[in-house]
Amino acid sequence: MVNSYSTAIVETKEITSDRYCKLTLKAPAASVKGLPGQFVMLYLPSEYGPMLPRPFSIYATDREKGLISLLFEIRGRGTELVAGFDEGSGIKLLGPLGSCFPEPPPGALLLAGGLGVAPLAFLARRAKTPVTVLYAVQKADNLAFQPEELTRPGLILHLASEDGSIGYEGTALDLLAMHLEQASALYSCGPRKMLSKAASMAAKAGIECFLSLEERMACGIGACLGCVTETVQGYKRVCSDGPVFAAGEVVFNGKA
Amino acid sequence: MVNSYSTAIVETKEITSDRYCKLTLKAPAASVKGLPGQFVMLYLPSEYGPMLPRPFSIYATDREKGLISLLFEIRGRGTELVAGFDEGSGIKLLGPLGSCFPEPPPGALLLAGGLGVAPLAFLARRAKTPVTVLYAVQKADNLAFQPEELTRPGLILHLASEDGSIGYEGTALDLLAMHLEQASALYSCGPRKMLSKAASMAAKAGIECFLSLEERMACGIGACLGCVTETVQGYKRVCSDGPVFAAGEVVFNGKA
Amino acid sequence: MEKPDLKVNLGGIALESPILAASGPFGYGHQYRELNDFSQLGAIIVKGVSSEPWAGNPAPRLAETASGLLNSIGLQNPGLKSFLSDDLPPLRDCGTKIIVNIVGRTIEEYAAVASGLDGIDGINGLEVNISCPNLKAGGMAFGTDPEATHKVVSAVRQQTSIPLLVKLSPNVTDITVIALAAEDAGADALSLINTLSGMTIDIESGRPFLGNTFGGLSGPAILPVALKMVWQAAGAVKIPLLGMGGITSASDVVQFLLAGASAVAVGTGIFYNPEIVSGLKEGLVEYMVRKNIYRVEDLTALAHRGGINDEQ
Amino acid sequence: MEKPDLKVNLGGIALESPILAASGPFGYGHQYRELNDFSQLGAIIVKGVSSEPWAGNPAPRLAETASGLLNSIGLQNPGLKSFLSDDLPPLRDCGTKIIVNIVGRTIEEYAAVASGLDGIDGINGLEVNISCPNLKAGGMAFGTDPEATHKVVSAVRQQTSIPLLVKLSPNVTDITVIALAAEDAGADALSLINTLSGMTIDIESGRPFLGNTFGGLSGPAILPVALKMVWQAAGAVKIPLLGMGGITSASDVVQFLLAGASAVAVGTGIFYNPEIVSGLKEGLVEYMVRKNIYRVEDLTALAHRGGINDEQ
Ligand SMILES: Cc1cc2nc3c(=O)[nH]c(=O)nc-3n(C[C@H](O)[C@H](O)[C@H](O)COP(=O)(O)OP(=O)(O)OC[C@H]3O[C@@H](n4cnc5c(N)ncnc54)[C@H](O)[C@@H]3O)c2cc1C
Ligand SMILES: Cc1cc2nc3c(=O)[nH]c(=O)nc-3n(C[C@H](O)[C@H](O)[C@H](O)COP(=O)(O)OP(=O)(O)OC[C@H]3O[C@@H](n4cnc5c(N)ncnc54)[C@H](O)[C@@H]3O)c2cc1C
Ligand SMILES: Cc1cc2nc3c(=O)[nH]c(=O)nc-3n(C[C@H](O)[C@H](O)[C@H](O)COP(=O)(O)O)c2cc1C
Ligand SMILES: Cc1cc2nc3c(=O)[nH]c(=O)nc-3n(C[C@H](O)[C@H](O)[C@H](O)COP(=O)(O)O)c2cc1C
Ligand code: FES
Ligand code: FES
Repeated sequence: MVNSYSTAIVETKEITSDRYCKLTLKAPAASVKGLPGQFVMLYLPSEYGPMLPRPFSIYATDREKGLISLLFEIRGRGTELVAGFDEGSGIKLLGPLGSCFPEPPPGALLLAGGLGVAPLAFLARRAKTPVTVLYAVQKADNLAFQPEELTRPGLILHLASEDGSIGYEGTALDLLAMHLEQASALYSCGPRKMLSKAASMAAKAGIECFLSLEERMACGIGACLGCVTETVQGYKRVCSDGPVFAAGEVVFNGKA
Repeated sequence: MVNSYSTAIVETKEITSDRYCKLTLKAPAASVKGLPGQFVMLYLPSEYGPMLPRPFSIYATDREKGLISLLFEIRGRGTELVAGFDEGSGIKLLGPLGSCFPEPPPGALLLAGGLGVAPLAFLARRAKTPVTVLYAVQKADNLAFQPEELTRPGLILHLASEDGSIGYEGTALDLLAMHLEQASALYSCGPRKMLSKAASMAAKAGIECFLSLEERMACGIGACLGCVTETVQGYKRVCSDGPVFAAGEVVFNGKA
Repeated sequence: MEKPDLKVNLGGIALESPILAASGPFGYGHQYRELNDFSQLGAIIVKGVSSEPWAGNPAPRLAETASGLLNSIGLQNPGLKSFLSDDLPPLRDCGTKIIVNIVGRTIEEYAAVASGLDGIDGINGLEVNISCPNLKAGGMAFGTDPEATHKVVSAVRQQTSIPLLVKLSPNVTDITVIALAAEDAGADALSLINTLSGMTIDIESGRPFLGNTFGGLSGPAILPVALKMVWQAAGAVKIPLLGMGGITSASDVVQFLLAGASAVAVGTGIFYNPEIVSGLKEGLVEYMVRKNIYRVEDLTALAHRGGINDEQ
Repeated sequence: MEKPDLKVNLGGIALESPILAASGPFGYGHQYRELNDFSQLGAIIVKGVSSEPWAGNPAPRLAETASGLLNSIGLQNPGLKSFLSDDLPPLRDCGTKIIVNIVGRTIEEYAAVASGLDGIDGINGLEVNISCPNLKAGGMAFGTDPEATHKVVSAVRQQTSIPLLVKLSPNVTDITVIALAAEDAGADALSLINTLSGMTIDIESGRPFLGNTFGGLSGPAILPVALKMVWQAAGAVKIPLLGMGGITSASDVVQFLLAGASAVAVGTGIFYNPEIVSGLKEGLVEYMVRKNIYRVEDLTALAHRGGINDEQ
């Protein structure tokens, strides 16, 4: 696969509650080729000083208009700068990169902790079968998008919040426990600790499980060996062997 | 003197020929206290990565409105970022700093090479006596302001350009040679090599001469000893012993 | 809520705060007093003082690099006598402890400054600078050799009973060897790091940019190197460490403490923000409260002891 | 107008361009071939290869710092056999010279890789990495001691007649001592610098961030240090130098040449801009034309010879 490095144009930008940014970019190649679970690298212009590119999962695409959307939390210098781009400005983009989720079987559960919802929302929209999305946040304010944004026939969305301010009062894992019995498979993205526990729950339930992992990245294309995660076959690159891994492959090692 | 560090607000910004920027800042303390020859340090926000503050001479003040104007060339990362500030945004400023020109005697010559014109234009406007400004650039495009901007009764402005595209065809030193005979004193700012030659011409003509020097700065207030220039009394700080020095003090050492 | 206790004892110097002003950037303190409340500082370490006046290096002496600063001041200073008569008196009442950075070209010169400062009112500590990269003789030449380190520190130790910090150079193969030599020779604490030796070239003239060709690199660029050396020294010596190199935020301060420093100093950071001192202190307090750690001493070297366990 | 001649001879390797890909960031080249025209490169230096496969260090392996990057990859690599069968063949026709970076934990391991690569078609040079800071044994342990340097380089030299570059560590008191040892043991050229040893601490967990505690610092932050070491080595040895450390612009390239490098390599810079290679070359040509210097060789070490005289 040829990696495409090009200039994407900021089409629209929405910032909610000062913390979340939904960025829609004109990036025809990425929009046509991008699959759920894949990500792109955004490059910060050198006027801000040398900075590594930042990886973001594809949250949505509009293949007809050649658009991709990213949904991210503003956490540090990189995301602040990205969120500061004006509509109409250009930003260098590499991608789509990495592996994608396999097509979910009917009745699959998609479990999202926090911003892990981005690739799963994309998967839920694209999937051809009925799926259930479980999206857990700390409190209602932390919802990164309006639930109405994520609808299609056959898609069920359950929310949870730790303080009960929206949806079920509890954690992502509580929500999972409630729905696991009926599930045909589990697809998950979120904090590593959550993934580790979700993976063992899926294993106990005897269903297939796929996880999307995160690691610090430099090249994003499998060259530098910087983004590895431990697997049963040794270290694998999250950027090019992943980010989506079969849960059975991943060695969690008690490390969160 | 108490150094004042405060937030200045960008009042207006004009960028001419992509290379020069005139920035007017709301900075009441600096505007009231600032004297010709003094400068301010502008601090770049940390979102751009750590960067030393940049020194700029005061080009004009409006004491009633509490404004100061700076006139600078966009040369590198710092001046690019400063020129990128939107009107209404805040920028940290330290100053006014450094020494000022003494009041020029009637018939003084103010010799400016390139952007060295900034402090001299301020001096020419403030001076209470007739003075002649000699302003030399490489070509007409390099004029950092419209000659009309620099008028007051008793102020004469002569322009020169190396390619003859505006004013007299020649260098700053050619212009100086033409006017030196009638001069009562010389005040100059510009490239070091020009200053060195202008100083010897003034010495030969037997007139007083004051020079405004530039050096890389870090603190801007005389603490770090980073900005020294060689003088007959040893190394002196350009930021706090200068930037204005009596020409006789400065050791040029053949270094330009 | 408990109020964090910021007091630390740095080799016999009792400090009200673990955040100090590093030697050099603050000069002798005068200029920055107007911009900072010095009583927020644990101490100010004044610029290097030699027995006789030093002229320093030719201009230019400063060059900005990526997230860093090269300087080749060359320890320009008015000499001991003038320091005592002109610079020290106004500092005495600025509300913070005073540590004097001392330099020399020979062991005798170091000893002379130390003896000249011994017993002087208001001086709470000496910092023996054996690590300045901007000198032809002395300075770093001592700090890169364990035997020379031992000799110079012993000589200074004999001249004074004031608490002695020894300031180490990062331009060495193994910082622990030098750290141990300084400890053995009687240092009460170690300061690290001084600047990394570096240079920059002006591609227009094709010549080294700095008048002195080489300069010392400071600022955020060197923080990872400084932090590692503090970590290593903490594992090697028993005396307390004053960590520095590139500090510009409270999070940087915390990193140095976790790595093994008892206190930290900020140098180049003051150039980026002339009011940095109080912000660092506030940020440290905020962190300590958030992490339920109420004594700075408990932060020191915590990263060697398994880190913070704040899981519910 | 004359066209600048970019050809250089690097210790017996004839290069079409003085800009190379540094060992590591480019891996074995595959991924970046799609983004760069490798024929623009003087050579690609592939990631370290050991005689047996190496697993590398635990995650996380990367941390961004101010204008720098800490990495603790730990030389993960598939080993000599797999390199020869899988990685080398596709590289052979990518239009540039190939230099293989070799690593070992013992002298025997270095010798084994060298002998395994000797006489293999398409390999134009070996770069002996005695400077990786991410290994417990071997790596930097060799590169910080002149005798060990001499031994390992001699051992490799005996195994092969391919041009040998020796890659030096900046984590030493005096780079010239190591440079001279490598030259004396038969190196045809020297590569410098490898990464500076450093670390970063996660203040939330209170523990070192990298899985391996320490990492190697690269990127623009280290450029002034790298440049100085190239300058010093240029004054000490007669063999040509390959300069690297923080290059991201043509002006950086020029600085290294002026300081004494015959050619340069770009590493971390590729992360900031995956198409950096061609821009650097264009910028260098532009500079040479502007300065009326038509052979790269004439730029090398020019700063030692009084700089550029282009006054009218
Ligand atoms: C494959 C992949 C896909 C991602 N997709 C998304 C997404 O869709 N939405 C989203 O909000 N974020 C996503 N991330 C995380 C995102 O890349 C980081 O939040 C971002 O790089 C932070 O940059 P910064 O400069 O703002 O923060 P920094 O200043 O670099 O760091 C700020 C904080 O974020 C943490 N952080 C930084 N980088 C990472 C990382 N790679 N993984 C985890 N924590 C990190 C740091 O520990 C620190 O606490 C993804 C990461 C990967 C690897
Ligand atoms: C007291 C004082 C007053 C000044 N007043 C003015 C003014 O009124 N108008 C104006 O245009 N400039 C003025 N300057 C110069 C101005 O400060 C620099 O142009 C500016 O700092 C460059 O910043 P930069 O980040 O854009 O450039 P950099 O990226 O730092 O450098 C770009 C180029 O500018 C040169 N340069 C950088 N700093 C200086 C410096 N301090 N002196 C000389 N050359 C430098 C560099 O060699 C390089 O070629 C003054 C400097 C001083 C010391
Ligand atoms: C302009 C300047 C002058 C310095 N002068 C001295 C000095 O006189 N004595 C000394 O021991 N260190 C001196 N240093 C080194 C600093 O004290 C400090 O060790 C180093 O800069 C690293 O810290 P920083 O990155 O916070 O600046 C100087 C540093 C700078 C930037
Ligand atoms: C991710 C990464 C991996 C590296 N791997 C190697 C290696 O395998 N062998 C080696 O000799 N140097 C390795 N290096 C060091 C670089 O080749 C180079 O010497 C150093 O990074 C400085 O140059 P730079 O700042 O341009 O990256 C690596 C550097 C990085 C950043
Ligand atoms: S980021 Fe380089 S291999 Fe994954
Ligand atoms: S800039 Fe610090 S003394 Fe002048």
